[in-house]
Amino acid sequence: MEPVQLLSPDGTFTPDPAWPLEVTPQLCRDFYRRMVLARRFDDEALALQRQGELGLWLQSRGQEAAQVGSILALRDTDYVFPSYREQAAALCRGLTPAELLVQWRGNALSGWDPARYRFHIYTLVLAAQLPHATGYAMGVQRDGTDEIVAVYFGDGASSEGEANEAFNWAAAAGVPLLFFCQNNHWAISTPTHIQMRAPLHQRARGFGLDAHVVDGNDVLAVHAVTRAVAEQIRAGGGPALIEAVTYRMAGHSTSDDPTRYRTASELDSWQARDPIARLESLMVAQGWIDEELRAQIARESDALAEETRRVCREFGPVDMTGMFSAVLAQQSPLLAEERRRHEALVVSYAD
Amino acid sequence: MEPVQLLSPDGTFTPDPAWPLEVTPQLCRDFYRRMVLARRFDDEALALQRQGELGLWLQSRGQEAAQVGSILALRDTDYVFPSYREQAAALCRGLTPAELLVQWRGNALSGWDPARYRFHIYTLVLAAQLPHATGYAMGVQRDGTDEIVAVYFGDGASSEGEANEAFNWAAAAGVPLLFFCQNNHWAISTPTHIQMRAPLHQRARGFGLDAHVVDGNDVLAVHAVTRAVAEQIRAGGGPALIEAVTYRMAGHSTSDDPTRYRTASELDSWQARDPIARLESLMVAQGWIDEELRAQIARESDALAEETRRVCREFGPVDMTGMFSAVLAQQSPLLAEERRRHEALVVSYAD
Amino acid sequence: MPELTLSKAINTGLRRALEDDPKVIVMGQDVGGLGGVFRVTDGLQKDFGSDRVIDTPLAEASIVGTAIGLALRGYRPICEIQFDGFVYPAFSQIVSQLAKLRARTNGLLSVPVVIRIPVGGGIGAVEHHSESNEAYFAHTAGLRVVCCSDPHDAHWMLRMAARGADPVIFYEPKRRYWSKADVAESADDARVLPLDRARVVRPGRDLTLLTYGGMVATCLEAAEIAAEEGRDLEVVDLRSLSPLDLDTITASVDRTGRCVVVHEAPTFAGLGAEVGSAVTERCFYRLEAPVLRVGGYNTPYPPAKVEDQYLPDADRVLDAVDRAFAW
Amino acid sequence: MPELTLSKAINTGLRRALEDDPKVIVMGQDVGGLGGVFRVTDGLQKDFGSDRVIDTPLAEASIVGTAIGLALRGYRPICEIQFDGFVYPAFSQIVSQLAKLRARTNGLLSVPVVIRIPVGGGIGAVEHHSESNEAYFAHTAGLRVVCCSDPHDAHWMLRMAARGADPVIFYEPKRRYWSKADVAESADDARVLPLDRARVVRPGRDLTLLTYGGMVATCLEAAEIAAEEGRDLEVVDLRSLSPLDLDTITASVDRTGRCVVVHEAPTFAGLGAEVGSAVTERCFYRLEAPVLRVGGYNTPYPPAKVEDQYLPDADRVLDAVDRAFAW
Ligand SMILES: Cc1ncc(C[n+]2csc(CCOP(=O)(O)OP(=O)(O)O)c2C)c(N)n1
Ligand SMILES: Cc1ncc(C[n+]2csc(CCOP(=O)(O)OP(=O)(O)O)c2C)c(N)n1
Ligand SMILES: [Mg+2]
Ligand SMILES: [Mg+2]
Repeated sequence: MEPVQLLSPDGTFTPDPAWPLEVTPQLCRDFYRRMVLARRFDDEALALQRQGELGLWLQSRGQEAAQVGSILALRDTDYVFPSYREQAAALCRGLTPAELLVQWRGNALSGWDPARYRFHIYTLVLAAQLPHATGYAMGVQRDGTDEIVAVYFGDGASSEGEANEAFNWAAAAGVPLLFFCQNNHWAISTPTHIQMRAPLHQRARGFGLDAHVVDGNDVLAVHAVTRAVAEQIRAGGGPALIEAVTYRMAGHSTSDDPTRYRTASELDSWQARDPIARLESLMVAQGWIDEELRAQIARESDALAEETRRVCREFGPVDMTGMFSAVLAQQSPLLAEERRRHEALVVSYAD
Repeated sequence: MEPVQLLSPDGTFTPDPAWPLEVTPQLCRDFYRRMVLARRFDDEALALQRQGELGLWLQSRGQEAAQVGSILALRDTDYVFPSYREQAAALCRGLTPAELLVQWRGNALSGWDPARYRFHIYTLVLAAQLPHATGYAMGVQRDGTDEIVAVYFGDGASSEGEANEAFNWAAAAGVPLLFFCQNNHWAISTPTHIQMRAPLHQRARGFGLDAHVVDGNDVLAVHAVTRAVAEQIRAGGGPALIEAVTYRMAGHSTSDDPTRYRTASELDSWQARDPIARLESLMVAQGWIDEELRAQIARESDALAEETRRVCREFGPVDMTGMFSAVLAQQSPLLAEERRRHEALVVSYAD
Repeated sequence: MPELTLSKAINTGLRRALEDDPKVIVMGQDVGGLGGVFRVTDGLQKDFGSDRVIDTPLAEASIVGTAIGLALRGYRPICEIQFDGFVYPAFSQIVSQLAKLRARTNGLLSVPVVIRIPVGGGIGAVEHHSESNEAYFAHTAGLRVVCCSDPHDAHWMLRMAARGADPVIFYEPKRRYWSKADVAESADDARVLPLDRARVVRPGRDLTLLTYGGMVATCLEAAEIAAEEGRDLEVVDLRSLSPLDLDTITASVDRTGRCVVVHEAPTFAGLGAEVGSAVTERCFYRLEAPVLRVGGYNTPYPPAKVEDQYLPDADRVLDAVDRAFAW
Repeated sequence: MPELTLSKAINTGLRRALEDDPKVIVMGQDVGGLGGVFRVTDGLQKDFGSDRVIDTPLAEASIVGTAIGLALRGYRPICEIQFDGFVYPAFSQIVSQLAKLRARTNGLLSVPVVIRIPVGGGIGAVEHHSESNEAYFAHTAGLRVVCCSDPHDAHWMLRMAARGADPVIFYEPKRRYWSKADVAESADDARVLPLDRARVVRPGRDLTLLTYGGMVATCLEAAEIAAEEGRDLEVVDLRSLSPLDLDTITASVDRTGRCVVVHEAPTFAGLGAEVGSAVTERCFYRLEAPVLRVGGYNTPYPPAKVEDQYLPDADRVLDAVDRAFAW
């Protein structure tokens, strides 16, 4: 099965009657702007990590189309479980740079109030969020609303038992859940052929999920497919999986050295399929982008970059105190005692 | 996909060119004899449990064709990982009644030396043996022999993460492994439609396994399919899965009360598809069974039953002492101390 | 309430929880039509429907994982793990997700999931069906770990667990499922204690037996025997294994000066080790002997015919009591 | 051998194990081309091939599960779990299968699987990457649980683990991966101790600090500071967490009369609880103060910027030492 593609790497648009999409200048501008902003944010965060301001950063470079195209196909009220690399999606939901950085700064274990954005905190234990999403969708099912739930994960995570339990459970229970896999070809240094023999969308169909594969660097295709699949789930069609074939253009994280395991030519070939450049080609060809738009997006990017640097510098000091009272709803005597002792120690150091 | 069937419930044989099998009187007599013996053993064990001689018993009634047909399609040198209900298969490998009962008597945690029979001990944690089998097959692969590995499990166990990890891992690693699922329609009180939406053989293909579904109450079909699939694995064709559609004619275990969750008519309909009666119909029609054979098998059954009762009565007393030295290769000081204390207590009670 | 078995007392507790709060969900393997392998959920699916009493697929990680998801959606799942030895596939969900979500979000999220686990041996079961694994969860910050020992407590502890804001590992000593006792009618009854409180079940002056679950009855039996020999043992049912109610515990040991901890689990790095260390820290000058531990031996759980030798019984408890007095 | 970092010492140990025994297999996520996220397996796949140094799929339960299968086939797998917090999906395979197979078969089967786990905090990592979970495995009968603290020990302990008949949980304190020291050339070197032996790393008269892994250096630092104040602390590196070498431990405490246990893990039901209880049982009349415990606080591991407050440091150790002397 070939990935659904509406926009070729050189920017030619070919409609597909199976996946209708009204491609307006406005739609493209919106996607373009969001992808450019996401990349700028990503670059800025990378720079901050290199300057020692963040402990770690996991880039989404290359995966902007997969994230932006998919999350904009959901309603704002649809609850989303991200993995840990979904900055581009998160920005679309309105999360702030501060919220996205604080965890990687090392100041907190998570960054935002999920209820506010209907965007769950990041889950770093691979695949653990898939059963959560399944359970959440069981709740939606019981509530009888027309919300759906979406969960993001990677090709590597799909090898975990919990991922496959979730595929199976969601299918058996018929919950309104969209599994969205960004197959970026790598799990740290491990290529997908070590993870699996058959492609994930094939496996998903085996579980009885409706499954599709899409060119993950083609924001129009991602959007068209996700929109159609999401509406089908919303209409009671049962859970589905979308595999977006994309590429992690950066290292796994700022601790990684991808030159140890992948070739420059592989990276080059994917640079040529850059999701942002591809959409831009279409927009240029169609005359949907001009200097004014570019300048406006550049200004927005600069502002976002500046905000990102500023909030990062402004993070205050943190201490243990909050932890003691966040373990249980009611602090235990042991924790109260530890807290007292901790505070006494802090005071004694100050002396 | 319809299950492969060579022998209809009324005993009519219809060859299938895709699954060639030379159906000789000898072959049928062998299958018949083994299935009858297995059922007699099962009945006897059940009776022993009812008499309080065994703590628990899990019957294989109804699943004799699936087990006998499959294990006889393997070579004796092929290593087998059973689940916990594979008495019929075990007897084919030469395990003794004593070995099969001792664990359920409560005298030991496992019953036999796996190396001797190339039949692993029972695994009671559902699906845990699937990764073991996968790893064992990785070893075979590295040793470069022409052995294959087979692993038995149930429909319920297929929902566990570890089962699915094993399907995926085995497929990706291309190991010589046969997954053999006895889909007996129930996991205790849970019917398969609660476990899964799509049938297991479809799921298996999704993982890139070669997969087949067979009428598990048709010993000829089970044998033909398993033999062909096993030889294909042996020839380097990669791992495969066979789903044998069968029925657990008894309760889950002697602790279970199946009337709480399934209808008498369901049981009746499966009684009509009894694997032993079905083969017998063919043999009767073909004139492959006569009074002499019946009498001989009856004598063998009686002897097996008698041995079963006898060995069960002969199990000696057991004590803790063995446990202390079996925990680690070299007994720790703590265990040595506990053992001393235990022995002193036993002595003090004797006083 | 009339006399109820422990199993029925929990069943009734679940029923009340389902009635009291429409968000309560009971889920697990075979909890529906079958009513669970110990019949603890008997009749609930019939009365509350299969949307609220859910027969799940056979996947423990996802039982806990989907329960977390349901809790995030505002539900209050009470999961059953069929046997103690089958909770391990869910270990990652329990220790990395369930236990931590509150702390990870600085208190923003609560995931009030209750995990019921029939625990321990003494019923002649096959392997993996008699495990005592409370120490793993007690060592995990963010969980409440409780263990009931009689019908009354079982009923009320369950109802409290089902209303609290924290995840609870709720242990049910399976060998006591069929023991009967009176269960208080109302939450106002003086016998209804908070979930995190230990309870003196037998007052005594000479030595404190600290125990829980299936061993409470064993310790009471030992205390009766000791009484005949003129030793007055106090028996404390810990009830809450994490957090521990050290006030009640140390009050007792400060009075008696001697202490033996009794549980079914292997002693090495077991809960008794924590109790021993904590009591010693707090009652150092009062102790006439070290806190002694009586537990299952440090081996895997043995075959059924051997479990009577493996599990602590009154004799083993009294042997430790003797040693404590002889110190 | 020249001075090696802890990471390189283990790397060399793995290399020797692979050379010495053709049945040894190294397996785990990213252990091949990448050489592991901490480079501990650097270069091994290049030299021993991908049949013996295996990049596995991302599935911890199956890493351990297939290793068990390989061991049943006669291989000796040494698995790497990428970070401490990711061992939990393999928990069932470890505690119900790996730990028990010998006992379940009455000694017939051995499954000599080594599971290497980079452990603990102090490297500024994100959540789940700094866990100290040794108590779970120490409480599990049938496993050897060891923790190295310096390059020499790391090298030789690994080689012994790779030759033994038992499953071994092999902890590597990740914050010490880059610390350097001399590694003995041969197994005959007097510094090469059996796997189950504790080691006095600093003799002292006044109080015993019992510790392991990343905290050994911390305790040595505390001992240096205490020495300036005229207190002579003995530091014992436990090395083997299960079984414990109580002979070495009690010999020390019997001499000093005071004892503090230090580890990174939360104290509640942690390994320090076992050590405290066991030491108290054996040295009751010698103890001038209760065994005190210093550990991580009983919360989930905090964010990186807070870990210095969470983890025991020399000050926290010395605070406990002061309390022990003031008792
Ligand atoms: C259970 C678990 N095992 C191991 C890890 C370590 N780890 C973090 S990311 C990663 C690779 C994940 O690859 P993939 O799922 O493809 O996502 P990607 O990073 O490519 O977005 C690994 C092995 C983890 N976080 N969780
Ligand atoms: C991990 C685990 N969870 C739960 C159980 C309890 N249990 C034992 S058998 C069984 C049903 C198994 O059904 P299936 O796999 O279809 O095999 P069958 O008994 O039908 O042969 C259950 C739930 C178990 N043994 N292991
Ligand atoms: Mg990936
Ligand atoms: Mg079944």
